[in-house]
Amino acid sequence: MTHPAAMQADNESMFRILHAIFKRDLRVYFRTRGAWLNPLIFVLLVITLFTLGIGPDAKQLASNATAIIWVVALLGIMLSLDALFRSDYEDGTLEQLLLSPRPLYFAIMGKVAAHWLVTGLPMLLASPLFALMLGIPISIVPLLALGLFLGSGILSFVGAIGAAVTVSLQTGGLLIALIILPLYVPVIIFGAGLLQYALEGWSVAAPLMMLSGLLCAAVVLAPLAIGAGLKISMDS
Amino acid sequence: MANWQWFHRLGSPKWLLATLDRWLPWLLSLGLLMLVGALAWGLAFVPPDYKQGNSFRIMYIHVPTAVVALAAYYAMAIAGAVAMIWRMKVADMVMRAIAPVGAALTFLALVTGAIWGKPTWGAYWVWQDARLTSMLILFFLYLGVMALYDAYSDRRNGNRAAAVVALAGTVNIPIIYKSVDWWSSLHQPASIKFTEQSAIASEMLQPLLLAIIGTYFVFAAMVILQLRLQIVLSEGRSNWLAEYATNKLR
Amino acid sequence: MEYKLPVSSLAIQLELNDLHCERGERVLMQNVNHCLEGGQGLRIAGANGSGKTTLLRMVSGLTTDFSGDIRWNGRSTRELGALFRSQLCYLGHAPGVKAALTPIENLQWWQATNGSSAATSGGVKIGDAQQADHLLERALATFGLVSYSHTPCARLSAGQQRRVALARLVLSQHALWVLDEPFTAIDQDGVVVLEEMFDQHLLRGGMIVLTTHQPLRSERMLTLDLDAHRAKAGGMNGARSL
Amino acid sequence: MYFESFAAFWHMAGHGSFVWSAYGMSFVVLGLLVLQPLVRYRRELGRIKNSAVAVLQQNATPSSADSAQVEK
Repeated sequence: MTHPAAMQADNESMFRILHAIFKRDLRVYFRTRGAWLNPLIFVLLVITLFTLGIGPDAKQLASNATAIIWVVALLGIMLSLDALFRSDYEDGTLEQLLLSPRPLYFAIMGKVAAHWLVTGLPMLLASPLFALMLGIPISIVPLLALGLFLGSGILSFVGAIGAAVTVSLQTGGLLIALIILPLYVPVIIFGAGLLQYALEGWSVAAPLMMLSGLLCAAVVLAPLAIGAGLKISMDS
Repeated sequence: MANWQWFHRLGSPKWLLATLDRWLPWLLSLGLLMLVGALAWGLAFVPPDYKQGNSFRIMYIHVPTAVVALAAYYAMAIAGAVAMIWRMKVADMVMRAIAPVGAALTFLALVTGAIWGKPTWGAYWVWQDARLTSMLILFFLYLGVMALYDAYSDRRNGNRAAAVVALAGTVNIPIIYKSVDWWSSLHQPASIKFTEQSAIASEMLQPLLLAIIGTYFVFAAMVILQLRLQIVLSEGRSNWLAEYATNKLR
Repeated sequence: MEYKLPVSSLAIQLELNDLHCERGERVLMQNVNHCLEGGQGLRIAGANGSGKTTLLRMVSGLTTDFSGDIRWNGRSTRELGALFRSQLCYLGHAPGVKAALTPIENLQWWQATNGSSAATSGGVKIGDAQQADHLLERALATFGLVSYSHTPCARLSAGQQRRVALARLVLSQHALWVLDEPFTAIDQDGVVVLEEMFDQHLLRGGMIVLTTHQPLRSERMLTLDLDAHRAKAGGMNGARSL
Repeated sequence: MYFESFAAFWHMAGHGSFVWSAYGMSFVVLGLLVLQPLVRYRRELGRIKNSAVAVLQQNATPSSADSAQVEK
């Protein structure tokens, strides 16, 4: 068991499973277009609805833009999370994952990282469009994009905890929201704060560092909770 | 190695139920005595605050409920961790017993805070107060955990799933509190708080401390009440419980 | 089977000790005891709802809500954890096949996540790309999937998807196969292939635990009837005494 | 006692309605927290007792030896 060769294999197997799951999920996402396109369409749609509700006044739109962008992005990612483990649960691949001799922690990391990539990256790319729709000055767009990318990572990793504990339940979607939205409070505060600081012309170091710190913590800690949640969901 | 027997005995619901029955009346009466005493002291004997007048007396119920509600969430998460690490059935039940009590205390802290806000700020709800806002989020955290309990048809798995969420919430709570603090200072540099540290005179503080301790005792008694119910619900078919029930309801 | 090594040079043993499992208000099974040696198969029999699937999930470690213990070579499977799982190949009700991926991709990711690593395959490098490819081809050929190997599984029939799942057994170096209704949706030819594989696996000293309604020809298959381990009907907990 | 009269205590210089509603609310909620689990607990115990008695009677009918043991 503690044979040197076995130890070496353990180190390899962490990355082997992370890589295998990451690659597999990216493949699946790219073959099912909805996975990465639907959250983006959702965000654009809801931003449009907000504008219709607030009115065409550019000033008023801009003053609400930070909140709108972040709440909408958060909802879009949260809704996409319901499917994160559900298809694996239904087709039996989740069972295989839990029965793998290689560390579940890294499998989950690969899985959520793939989800982050396919939801966070389109948001990053579409951020100029968001800025255009809501009257945010173009000079702020790089910060908006960076903030959305970091933030969507936190949202994916933390939200996956909710997806993991509800995957075996019929009433998944709304329940995930009840469990996860309170945990999203820091993300929306620092994410919207980042934009607000940038708009005021203040140094954005503080909110940017907080977002990065939260992302690191989420990437390291969330897979533990997700793994525990998945094992419970499987145990029936 | 001193004496781990009590820890292992905790795993036995039968022993626990008997012990809880013994402790309950003492905890409940002691807690109520302290709480009623402290509240009477605070209501009738302490002079009014020079700025807020008599409305500050709401503090004696608001602050203890807020303090214990937060502590209760941590207690719930610790019980959840114990349940997960040592696979202890009783810890699951403790966790589930704390949730409704903690949620109710959070609700009370919110309501009394809102009532206190009216004479102090002229509005029932002011978002600038970071602590009330955090309290609201804590309330949502409790509701999320309880919603998860209810969603699972299997008691044991529901408890375990809720433990995971409670632990995640515990890690998050300090971050939430700090971020809400940061947020309120961003929007309102001159923060308004119910109680400035220096403004509390010691004669106002003494009944408050007593009220907090009393609330902890009452909280413990309420958790025991819920815990007894949880034990009876989940051990429904065991022989010792049937014996216990026949003795109890003679 | 030139790519298959002996499952284990050591004798393997699976013990079920005093298993007792309740679901809700109902005792699903009690006093389940059995000991299985390498080269033996165990077929779990019983009426619908007698807990066959639950028992398989208990053995695999997916279900933990039961009392009693399951031992692998004398050590509890719970304690062994990953060491036990590295010996285990499980096939459940759901095939564990991603519909968006082709059979070959499905087998590849499974080999990467659940397949044996270099350390557990007795020094032979399965990671060796050429040999791995060879093994994959063999797996696909065994179950007649070669012409579909680049078609997404979503376009395959239920039986073909089951065949993709079963093709893992060819890749598997695991000593213990736990199979829940492996013959479901499999045609007559498939049944023959599968039974042949079972025989080979048992001959090499492997172990199989399965549920099926299919009559099995191997004389190495023992039977555990769960109907005999059900709680007596009526009363709470069978017999209650104060 | 800080207040001069009971009426002054009740009135609290105009803040009475806030203070008393906060306290009233609190005691209602705390009271419910004590009563609700207590009532449910008694009810569950009663249910368990009844079903245990039913099983005893079922077991007691076939032979008198069993019932003698049960009474002890």
